[in-house]
Amino acid sequence: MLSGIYGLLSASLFVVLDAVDVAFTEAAVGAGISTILMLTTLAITGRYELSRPSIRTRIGLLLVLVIGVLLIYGTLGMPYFGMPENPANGHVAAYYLENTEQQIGIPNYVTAVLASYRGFDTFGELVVVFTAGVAVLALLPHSRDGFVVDDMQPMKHHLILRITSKLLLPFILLFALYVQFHGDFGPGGGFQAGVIFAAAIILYSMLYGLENAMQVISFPVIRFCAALGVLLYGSVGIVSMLKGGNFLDYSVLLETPVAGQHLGILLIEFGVGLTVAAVMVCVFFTFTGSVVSPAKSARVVAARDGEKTQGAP
Amino acid sequence: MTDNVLWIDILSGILVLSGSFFCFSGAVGLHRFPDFFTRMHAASVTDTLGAGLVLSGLMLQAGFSLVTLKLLFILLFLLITGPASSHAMAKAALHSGRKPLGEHIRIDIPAMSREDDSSGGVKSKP
Amino acid sequence: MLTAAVIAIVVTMFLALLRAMAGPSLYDRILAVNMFGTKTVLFIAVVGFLMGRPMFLDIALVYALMNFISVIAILRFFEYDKRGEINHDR
Amino acid sequence: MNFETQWLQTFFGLYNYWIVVALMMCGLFIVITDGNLIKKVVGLTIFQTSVFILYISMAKVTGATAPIQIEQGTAVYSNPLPHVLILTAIVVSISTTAVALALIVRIKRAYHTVEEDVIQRWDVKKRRSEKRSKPFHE
Repeated sequence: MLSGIYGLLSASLFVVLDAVDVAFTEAAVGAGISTILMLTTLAITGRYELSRPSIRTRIGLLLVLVIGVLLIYGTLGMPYFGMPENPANGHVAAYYLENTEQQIGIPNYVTAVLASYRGFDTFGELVVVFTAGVAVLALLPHSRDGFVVDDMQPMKHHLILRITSKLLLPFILLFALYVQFHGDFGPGGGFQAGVIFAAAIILYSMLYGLENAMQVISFPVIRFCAALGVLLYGSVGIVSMLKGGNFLDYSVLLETPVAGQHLGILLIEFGVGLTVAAVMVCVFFTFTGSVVSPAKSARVVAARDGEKTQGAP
Repeated sequence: MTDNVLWIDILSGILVLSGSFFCFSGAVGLHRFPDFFTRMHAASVTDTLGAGLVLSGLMLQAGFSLVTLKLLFILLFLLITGPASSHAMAKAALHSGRKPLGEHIRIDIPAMSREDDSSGGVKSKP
Repeated sequence: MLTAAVIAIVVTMFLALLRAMAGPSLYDRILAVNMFGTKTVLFIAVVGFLMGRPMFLDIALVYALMNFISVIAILRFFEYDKRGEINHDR
Repeated sequence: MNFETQWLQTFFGLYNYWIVVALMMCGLFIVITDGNLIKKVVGLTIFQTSVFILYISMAKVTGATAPIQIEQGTAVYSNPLPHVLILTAIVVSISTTAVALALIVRIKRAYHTVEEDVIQRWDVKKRRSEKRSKPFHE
């Protein structure tokens, strides 16, 4: 019905377009986590769908074509692709490119803009991620310290996969840490590292079952970490205010502005990584926890059908 | 000195080109072969071989640096995960009741492992 | 030379994509997706060299990792789904 | 400059937007025609990706390199600002997708289906029966 190939393709497009940081994120998110979440939902809801009346398709096609032609007509007034003097490349972007070296002192411009110049935006995004995690927890049932684990069978018969993955896991975690702390210099940073870390835990829990994964990293700890990351980010901002700067102005954190920026970026990237990883793992656990076993599902369906046949006459 | 560099360039060129040729032949195999198991045999074997060749060609070009190390990691990772995932796929397909084409293939559990071995050992012809 | 390699890899990716769309069975699709992922790893590595900034191999590494994980995920959830298929039959 | 070269110039100047438009329309098409809620979410994801590509392609400067400083010498870099926006947007989009999927799981629990029209039919039926039974209760 669908495949995760889409995320792979769009990420390689981003590499060609020079957006290495974005490609990194898209590779981790689009190809990994979102595919896994979709698949889990499919496992819950079933793969089959009804066929639609074709009139609806035709009307939709017509509408889409009209809008598409209008949009293409609209693009005729847009600036050409790849020109340096395009309006998008003026204004603040040029300022960032010029001043990052003296003001922030890290080579990765994307991280500099993300964590320092636009730190407040990123804080907002992080809060959105956190809120989404809370919303998923609120929507799907779970008991206070974990679930009544009604997990599907871990992949017991895939012995080779289990051994291989166990071999790879420490390296994946190490790689996540590398991405986390190397984000100032190369592509990477808190968002990407968080997703990779989460992917490692998801891999473990897919192969060894939810219960085992929860023994490694328990559910209250995950929720605590999710909140802790946001708290860390916010408190860096508060501390910089107490030290006499603006909210999230790291220059005042240490003696020299550049050192302060380094510390600030390190701390908030850590906060971002913590929250993103925790929210992703938490969402996955909640989803997998609500996959009911075939037997139970069959019971539910049987009960429903019984209800129907009773109600019909 | 320059002679050495030239030789390394030529060698890495040969490796990269032959690697991409194997990739391509794998893709052709993926299209031309009749059923899932033959396709998998084309795809997985050439995947591992092609990736290995291309990456080692790039490694020769990178010289001795962090880039080489990263390439080495990618190569190791692919070498470990590629066969493991194709093994898992073949196993899942076999368990789902799909049978390889052919007249006298007995499907039982020991035969399954032999099946995997033989598909790993034989080189595909493009 | 690198350009030739890139072209070959792109053609390979395209063929794998076709197989993923045409693939008669689920397993053909998974196989094609897996192949596509490996080729993407190679593509990113070679393009990095082609553009003269080969520092971006981290992305390729992440890619290899995510490809592996998503193949496992697909296998896991669809094997499960097969066993539970009775429920969804319409 | 004759007509053909002008056309070609337009094409190579704007093809990125056209790709974006095509993708966007694919997403929109799925969202409005498909009744399966999961497919609707997939459509939304495609729509989102088209917006990502729009931003990233606007940031591209021909001949420039990725916005990570090169040790020696100067270079032209692509615009880092859209990259930042999209980087966070991707992570936010996965979170919102997760919320949407959680809602779908709840809907599946409540209605035992994820087909939009079936759900609507159920709702209508329920409302009718409620209406019918109301005076009865009063």
